[in-house]
Amino acid sequence: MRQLSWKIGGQQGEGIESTGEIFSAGFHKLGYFLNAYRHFSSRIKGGHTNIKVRISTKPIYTINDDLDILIAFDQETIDINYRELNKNGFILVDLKGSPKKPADCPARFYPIPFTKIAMNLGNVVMKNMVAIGATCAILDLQPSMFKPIIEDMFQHKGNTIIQRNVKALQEGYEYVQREIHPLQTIPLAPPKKEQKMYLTGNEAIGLGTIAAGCRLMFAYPITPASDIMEYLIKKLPKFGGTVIQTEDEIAACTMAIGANYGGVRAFTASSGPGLSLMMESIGLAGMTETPVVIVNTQRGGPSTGLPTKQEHSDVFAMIFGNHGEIPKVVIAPSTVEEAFYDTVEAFNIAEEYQIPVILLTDLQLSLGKQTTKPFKLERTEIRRGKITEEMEGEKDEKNKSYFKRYELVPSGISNRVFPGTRGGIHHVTGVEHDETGRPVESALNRKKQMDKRMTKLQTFTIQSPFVKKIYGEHPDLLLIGFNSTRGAIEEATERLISEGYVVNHLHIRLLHPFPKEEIKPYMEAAKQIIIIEQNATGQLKNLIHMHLGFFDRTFSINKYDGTPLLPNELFHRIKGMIKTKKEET
Amino acid sequence: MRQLSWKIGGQQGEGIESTGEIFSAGFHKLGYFLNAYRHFSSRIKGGHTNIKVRISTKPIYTINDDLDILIAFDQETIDINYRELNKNGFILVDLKGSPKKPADCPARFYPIPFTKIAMNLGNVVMKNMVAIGATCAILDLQPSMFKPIIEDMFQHKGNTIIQRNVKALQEGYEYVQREIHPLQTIPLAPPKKEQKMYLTGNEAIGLGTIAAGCRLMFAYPITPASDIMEYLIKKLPKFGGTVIQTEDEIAACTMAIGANYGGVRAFTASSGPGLSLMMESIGLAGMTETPVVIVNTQRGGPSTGLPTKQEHSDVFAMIFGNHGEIPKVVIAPSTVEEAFYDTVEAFNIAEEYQIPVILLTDLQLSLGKQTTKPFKLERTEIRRGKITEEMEGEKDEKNKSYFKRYELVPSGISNRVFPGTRGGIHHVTGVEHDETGRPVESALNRKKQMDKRMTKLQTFTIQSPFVKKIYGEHPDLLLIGFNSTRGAIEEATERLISEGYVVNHLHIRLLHPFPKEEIKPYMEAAKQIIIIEQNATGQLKNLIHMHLGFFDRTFSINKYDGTPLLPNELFHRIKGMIKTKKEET
Amino acid sequence: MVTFKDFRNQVKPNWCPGCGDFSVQASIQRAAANLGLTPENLVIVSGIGCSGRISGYIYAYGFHGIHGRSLPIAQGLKMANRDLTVIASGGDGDGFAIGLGHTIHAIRRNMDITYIVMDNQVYGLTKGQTSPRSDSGFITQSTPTGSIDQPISPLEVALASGATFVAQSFSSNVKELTSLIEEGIRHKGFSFINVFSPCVTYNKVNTYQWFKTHLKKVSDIENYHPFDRQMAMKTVMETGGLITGLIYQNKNQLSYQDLLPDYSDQPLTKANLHLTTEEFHQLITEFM
Amino acid sequence: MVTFKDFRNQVKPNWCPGCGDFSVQASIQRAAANLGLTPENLVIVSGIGCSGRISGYIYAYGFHGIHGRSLPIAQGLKMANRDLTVIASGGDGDGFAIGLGHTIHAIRRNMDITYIVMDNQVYGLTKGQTSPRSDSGFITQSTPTGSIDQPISPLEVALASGATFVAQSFSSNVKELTSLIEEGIRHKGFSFINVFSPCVTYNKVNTYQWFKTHLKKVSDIENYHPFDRQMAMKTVMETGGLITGLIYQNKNQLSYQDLLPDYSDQPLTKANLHLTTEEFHQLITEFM
Ligand SMILES: Cc1ncc(C[n+]2csc(CCOP(=O)(O)OP(=O)(O)O)c2C)c(N)n1
Ligand SMILES: Cc1ncc(C[n+]2csc(CCOP(=O)(O)OP(=O)(O)O)c2C)c(N)n1
Ligand code: SF4
Ligand code: SF4
Ligand SMILES: [Mg+2]
Ligand SMILES: [Mg+2]
Repeated sequence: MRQLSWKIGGQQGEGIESTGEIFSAGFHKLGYFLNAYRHFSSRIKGGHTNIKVRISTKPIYTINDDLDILIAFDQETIDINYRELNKNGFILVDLKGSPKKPADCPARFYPIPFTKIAMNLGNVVMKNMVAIGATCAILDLQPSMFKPIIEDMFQHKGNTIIQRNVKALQEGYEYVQREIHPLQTIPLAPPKKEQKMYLTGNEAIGLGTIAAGCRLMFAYPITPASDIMEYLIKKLPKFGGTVIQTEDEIAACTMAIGANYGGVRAFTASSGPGLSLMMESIGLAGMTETPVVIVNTQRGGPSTGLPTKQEHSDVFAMIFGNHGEIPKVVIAPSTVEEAFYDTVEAFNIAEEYQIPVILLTDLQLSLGKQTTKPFKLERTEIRRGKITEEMEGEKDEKNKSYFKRYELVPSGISNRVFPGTRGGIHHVTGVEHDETGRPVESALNRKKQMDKRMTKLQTFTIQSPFVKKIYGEHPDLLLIGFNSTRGAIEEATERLISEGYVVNHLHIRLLHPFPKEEIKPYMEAAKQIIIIEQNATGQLKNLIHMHLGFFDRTFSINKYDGTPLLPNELFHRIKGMIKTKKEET
Repeated sequence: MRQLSWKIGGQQGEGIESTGEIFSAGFHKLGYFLNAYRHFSSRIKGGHTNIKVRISTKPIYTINDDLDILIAFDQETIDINYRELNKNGFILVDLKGSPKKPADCPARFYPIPFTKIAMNLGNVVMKNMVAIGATCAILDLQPSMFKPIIEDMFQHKGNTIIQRNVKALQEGYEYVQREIHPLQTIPLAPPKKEQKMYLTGNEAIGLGTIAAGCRLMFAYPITPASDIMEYLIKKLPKFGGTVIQTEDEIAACTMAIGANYGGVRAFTASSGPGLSLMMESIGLAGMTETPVVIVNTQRGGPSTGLPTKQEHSDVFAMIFGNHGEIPKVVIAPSTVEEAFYDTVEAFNIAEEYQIPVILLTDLQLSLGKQTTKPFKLERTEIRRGKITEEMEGEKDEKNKSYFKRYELVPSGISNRVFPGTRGGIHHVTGVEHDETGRPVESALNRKKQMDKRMTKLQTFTIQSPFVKKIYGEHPDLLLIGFNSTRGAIEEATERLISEGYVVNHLHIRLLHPFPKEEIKPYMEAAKQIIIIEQNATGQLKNLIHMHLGFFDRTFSINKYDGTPLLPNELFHRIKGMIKTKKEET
Repeated sequence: MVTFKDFRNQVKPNWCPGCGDFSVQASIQRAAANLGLTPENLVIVSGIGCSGRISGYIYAYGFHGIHGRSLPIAQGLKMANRDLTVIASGGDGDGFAIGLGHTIHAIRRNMDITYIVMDNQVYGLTKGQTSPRSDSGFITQSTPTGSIDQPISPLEVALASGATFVAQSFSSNVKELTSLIEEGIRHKGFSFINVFSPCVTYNKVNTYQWFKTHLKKVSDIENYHPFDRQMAMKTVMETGGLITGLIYQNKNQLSYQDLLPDYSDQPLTKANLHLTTEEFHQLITEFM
Repeated sequence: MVTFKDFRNQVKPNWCPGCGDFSVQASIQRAAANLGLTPENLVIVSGIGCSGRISGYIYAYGFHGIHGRSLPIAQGLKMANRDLTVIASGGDGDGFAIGLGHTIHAIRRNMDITYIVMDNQVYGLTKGQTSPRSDSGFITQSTPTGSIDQPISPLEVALASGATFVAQSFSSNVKELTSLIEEGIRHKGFSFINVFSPCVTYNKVNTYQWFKTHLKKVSDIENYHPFDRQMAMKTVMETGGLITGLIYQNKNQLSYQDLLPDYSDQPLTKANLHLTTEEFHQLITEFM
């Protein structure tokens, strides 16, 4: 097999998450490409949780709909997940609790005494290792491949624990080999050997901030953003910086603004509710032309909504949520790799244009794990924009000068200067102001300063504001998406192409300012355009309508039930909508 | 003359505001139609301020560009305002400070010892009365017409003060009659006698809330919304209710939500910064289907911006500002009269649809004063929507039932029930929930509840979602605006028509859900469409593009310098843009 | 007769086994029964957090709001219907981090509601970050080398803010807690009750055992009487706040409802919304 | 030598004649001069209100933020550049209404900044509504029959929140105020200074004259020493907070900056942003 889909499920608190970690770490070390997604709920212990890991010999950007092996620690896991199983799939279920195979389940069904074996070895949590061992038997792999990972993971718990876990692994393996006859193994094709990283979008963002020279993060915990602060609090002190957990999101955002004003790259990260609270602060950053980067890891809304579920419903709020009008950039990466590089760019854009930049991800990208090419420091750069260093300050009492922080220059981008700099004294205010930052209410000044600010992004764009996969000049279909649906759209596209359709795919990275001129030709060329997004109102579709129209040719695929959009599902939904006849060949 | 434009200007704290009050009260009592707008700045004492009062024999919805009489207490007032004066206009300026007439000023220029006369009478503030008296002389009116108003206004200060003020009035009148020769008076045509009200938009909103049966207001002071709370704190206690000044806008909005949940009509009012802070709460109202009315009196943004200036830059933030997707209604009245009736409707819609409703006004409408037909209680109604009263509660321990507060009914609108009602127990949460309000994360339930909520407004509209003035079936021009530009657009339209253009005018009241189907035919019929709004990015234009396109025919007139858009100014800007030839007749 | 069973519902709490919040739930149910309340006249308003789930676990009206805003919602509700018994509740993050401003302003306003904080000195629901109540040195996901902020003292802050009812208890002591909740509900004004409610998953320092050895009852302190604000403050300072019982009560201060001029005696929610023609006329005449 | 004139600019304040804020401005300028600060190393961060305008009236870097958020901005700034002298400032509405949560959390965090509240017991800029500092019974636009909320006690709340430096002064007493600001700036940690700064336009009760007859200096209280937190609290309670001077100081508590592990000694703003290949390699190896 070139790819395998494996899932483990049970109750929250049973160690499902770390089992998924160990399992995928093993295949990562072997050199496979992985993609993992965790289904969990908003409670600490109890409640069904599962992790699905997809293993492949080539790059993948999404989990998929199918399942080859399901490890179930309880009946609930079977009932919730068995429909995903392939005909030849396996259910390995804990014997405890007398599990039953659903009547309409074609997969193979093997109750295995996971708990019993683990208990015999001294601790019930080791049933996880037993399950990994059992999986090895089915994949015809030596369980010893997990030994170094177990050693690494349990290092701090001492040798005995390590040995017991290795034992549990072995016994799971042996049990299957011994008890299941005939055992039809499903061996994986060998992987390509090359260096890879395996990490979540949030970890990539964390790495990106460090590479960008960011030294301060201010944040308030919230799912699914908290990981970023938890990662950075371990790393930033090594670079003299830190993470401050604030009293709320308003403090987080305004502190980040204060730090940026002080001359340090600083940011905050949150999710929907936190972003709603930051709207006033974002306006302040825009008005005072203070750079600030804000990460929004989208989750299910509205309100507290579905905190542990996937959604894309904050697009308009990110672009238009603050009162009044400011220049602002919204970037939406779609892979872990993009998350890293886009984070660095977010800091560059924020400083170059002296504006708030929102890095918009979604739960699937932020918490899901992906194999990716190793990030390259050389591919990043640090561009801080116009900063005035030490100057000849007017020292003479009569002639104290103010620095023209908001000088009316044609580009709209005036020089910044950091407090502490001689000759740079100026005033900063969220009130309309003149070139030195003094509050001024005159109509003339107002218009000039407003135009100045809005000019900054008049011609703004980024390198590849969208990712494109172009398969034809006049395609039957143009698929447009953003964020983590990329993998699903790519795979659906491939299947459509294999069925003879000509399909192009644009994945938007720059949501605002919207790259309308660049996108237009692709839309004009397409017979039918399907805009794919995980929200109910079609926010990207509305954005496209607003900038470009194409009302007659645009169709929407929306999903807003909290689960990720998967390749097969998407393929079938697209097929059901195709209006154009495919090109006869 | 059928109309007169009068302005008084000086330093803040000099009593300019109350002088404007008295002056317009006099003409209101005589039966004229008035419109007044105050230019002021964000400070308490000092800084130029002025009030412009337009007096007419027919209804008017805006001040205008011209000026007949300018009362100036200082040179600054002349310098700032003289360009507005008509050729035959008057400048009556305080002699004190040796005022100078600008070289290019064609108006008549009369220095008058306002201060001196007032000082002689014992108090410098009475220069205001002197000025009103002087105005009377020019208009050939008896100053005694102001006596009852002075009596009313200074009642609490005692008889002596009243008499002195009447004296000041008289002396101003006499001074002009005595000293100015020849005095070319400009007498006003007599008014139509009918009952009228003269009040600000904020006062109309305050009245509207009481008429709507609202009994609680929760608010945090902010310009230009504070008047609403200051009006209501004087009135609501008479109806058993009150206004609570909260610690911030988040508390204001969530308290209003709590009160509505409790079964009382309650609301909050604020401006841009406050609205930005309420975004999370608005999402809560949407998700929990709790009615709440929020008034946003727009002012100059972004951030603190221009707190005392006119702008329309919160349209998109009001429609799309909260994270996640909720049903919501945004209504924008354009006259004081509409402000009253729309406020009542806002409460009705909020309760009928169980949603947050935003009443969007602007500074000019909220603070400007307008003559209007007396409001009629009979024209209002109170519709509270589906409310379940007392029920047979399950009293048996085993069988305790939960009320299906979020029952999946086809309209999406389930029955509400207030705490305290027997048999109505249920749970309310901003987390996704089932029919009884229990938090549930399942994909199936999610989709159903999301659809339920979004269904509520699927076919929503209001009576006249826009005000229309239709002068032709295939007009050269269609002008579209919203909020307080209505008067300016109407007057510009009249002038264009008098020059032979065929012009229609739509003034949008329902900004969201946008009445696209209703508007479409009017847009299709027009050769050129000009969208007029006081912001920099063209928010209404973008909304129209998003819903309807018409990219080829839509043009924008934007103003964002903080001053109101005036009829002549608008007329000239429109003329400069007209692409279509006018119909030959 | 009502019993605590009347306040039970069929929902199984999703708290971790052993979580302190179970006993807080039970204590509210018992207190409500002891006071003879009926479920339909009781409303539990809660914030977001593990603790915030409590509004769904009691058979009564429940409003699970947004993080940190349970108090404004509860106050709005109380204003709407003064006849309801309103209990606001939530975690220490909810009430002392994001919601701290509301907490203090609610105390100042002194509406007749009862506020119960489930204080586990950590953020439970977001998986174990420091809270404003975490001890300095406390190690969490967000402070791997130990917290360096000074923890907030709920009792000191409540007293300093002019609270008219301040109590503290421990979720293991259901009896004390129940009776404090009863007293809080009976108190005519804002009742602030801080409850040490251990998080067995993320707080391995302030455990049941830890509290058992560190807490002292004010009733065991000689000459302590809870009507002396200065004594209360002094005792809280001296004990580092590790005391339980009724710390302070001021029975003389009128509640917000009672001070409000012309505030309807009847619940506002029962009011007739319609103006008479005369009332309306009077209102508009001002502008004519 | 620097003098207070070095901190003057050409901007004419738009405060009403007689406003208490003028003297606060002068005191900051004098204190800065007395300490030998240079304008470019001083930053005044302010909130929104009449008081908030102060950042534009002193020749130094100034940041006039949004209502209630001067402290988070100031703290972010201080983290960025520990060498700057950062003064946060604003009104009583700014710091005790909308910003109250931040005020207390800033106190807990104890960063080395100085916070000056211009307390006029009213909302000036929005034209005279009650503030959390208004006396009960105070009549304003928003409370025509008199405020019914209990006023907040800044000193009690600051002490209860664990402040390491608490002072209070009166804007008429420029000498005392100047020296308190100096001490506050010198204090290694968060310095909280509440200043009675009369609003001559909207507060006709708490006037200059009123304060003159009601305020007492702690230096005139026998045996008062400002290093005893309990004594400070007791005195504040007994005097209703109508005292001026240094109320409390704790010199032993380290500031946030000093407690923060591995926090760069150099201002972070001077740090090299670029990682070495090795540093980067080490970071990504974890995921390989
Ligand atoms: C505005 C906002 N910010 C952050 C969150 C995420 N969040 C949910 S609960 C919580 C804190 C939980 O701690 P606490 O209030 O002490 O309750 P506990 O879980 O410990 O009972 C946070 C930060 C949120 N829901 N809303
Ligand atoms: C979010 C927000 N809400 C409300 C306002 C309006 N506002 C400006 S200043 C102010 C309060 C002023 O009182 P205070 O802080 O005591 O300052 P003072 O003017 O008395 O010096 C308010 C409510 C605002 N600018 N921003
Ligand atoms: S995480 Fe802690 S607070 Fe949350 S339910 Fe578990 S024990 Fe209780
Ligand atoms: S209104 Fe009051 S606080 Fe504001 S400037 Fe005038 S006197 Fe000062
Ligand atoms: Mg907690
Ligand atoms: Mg004030």
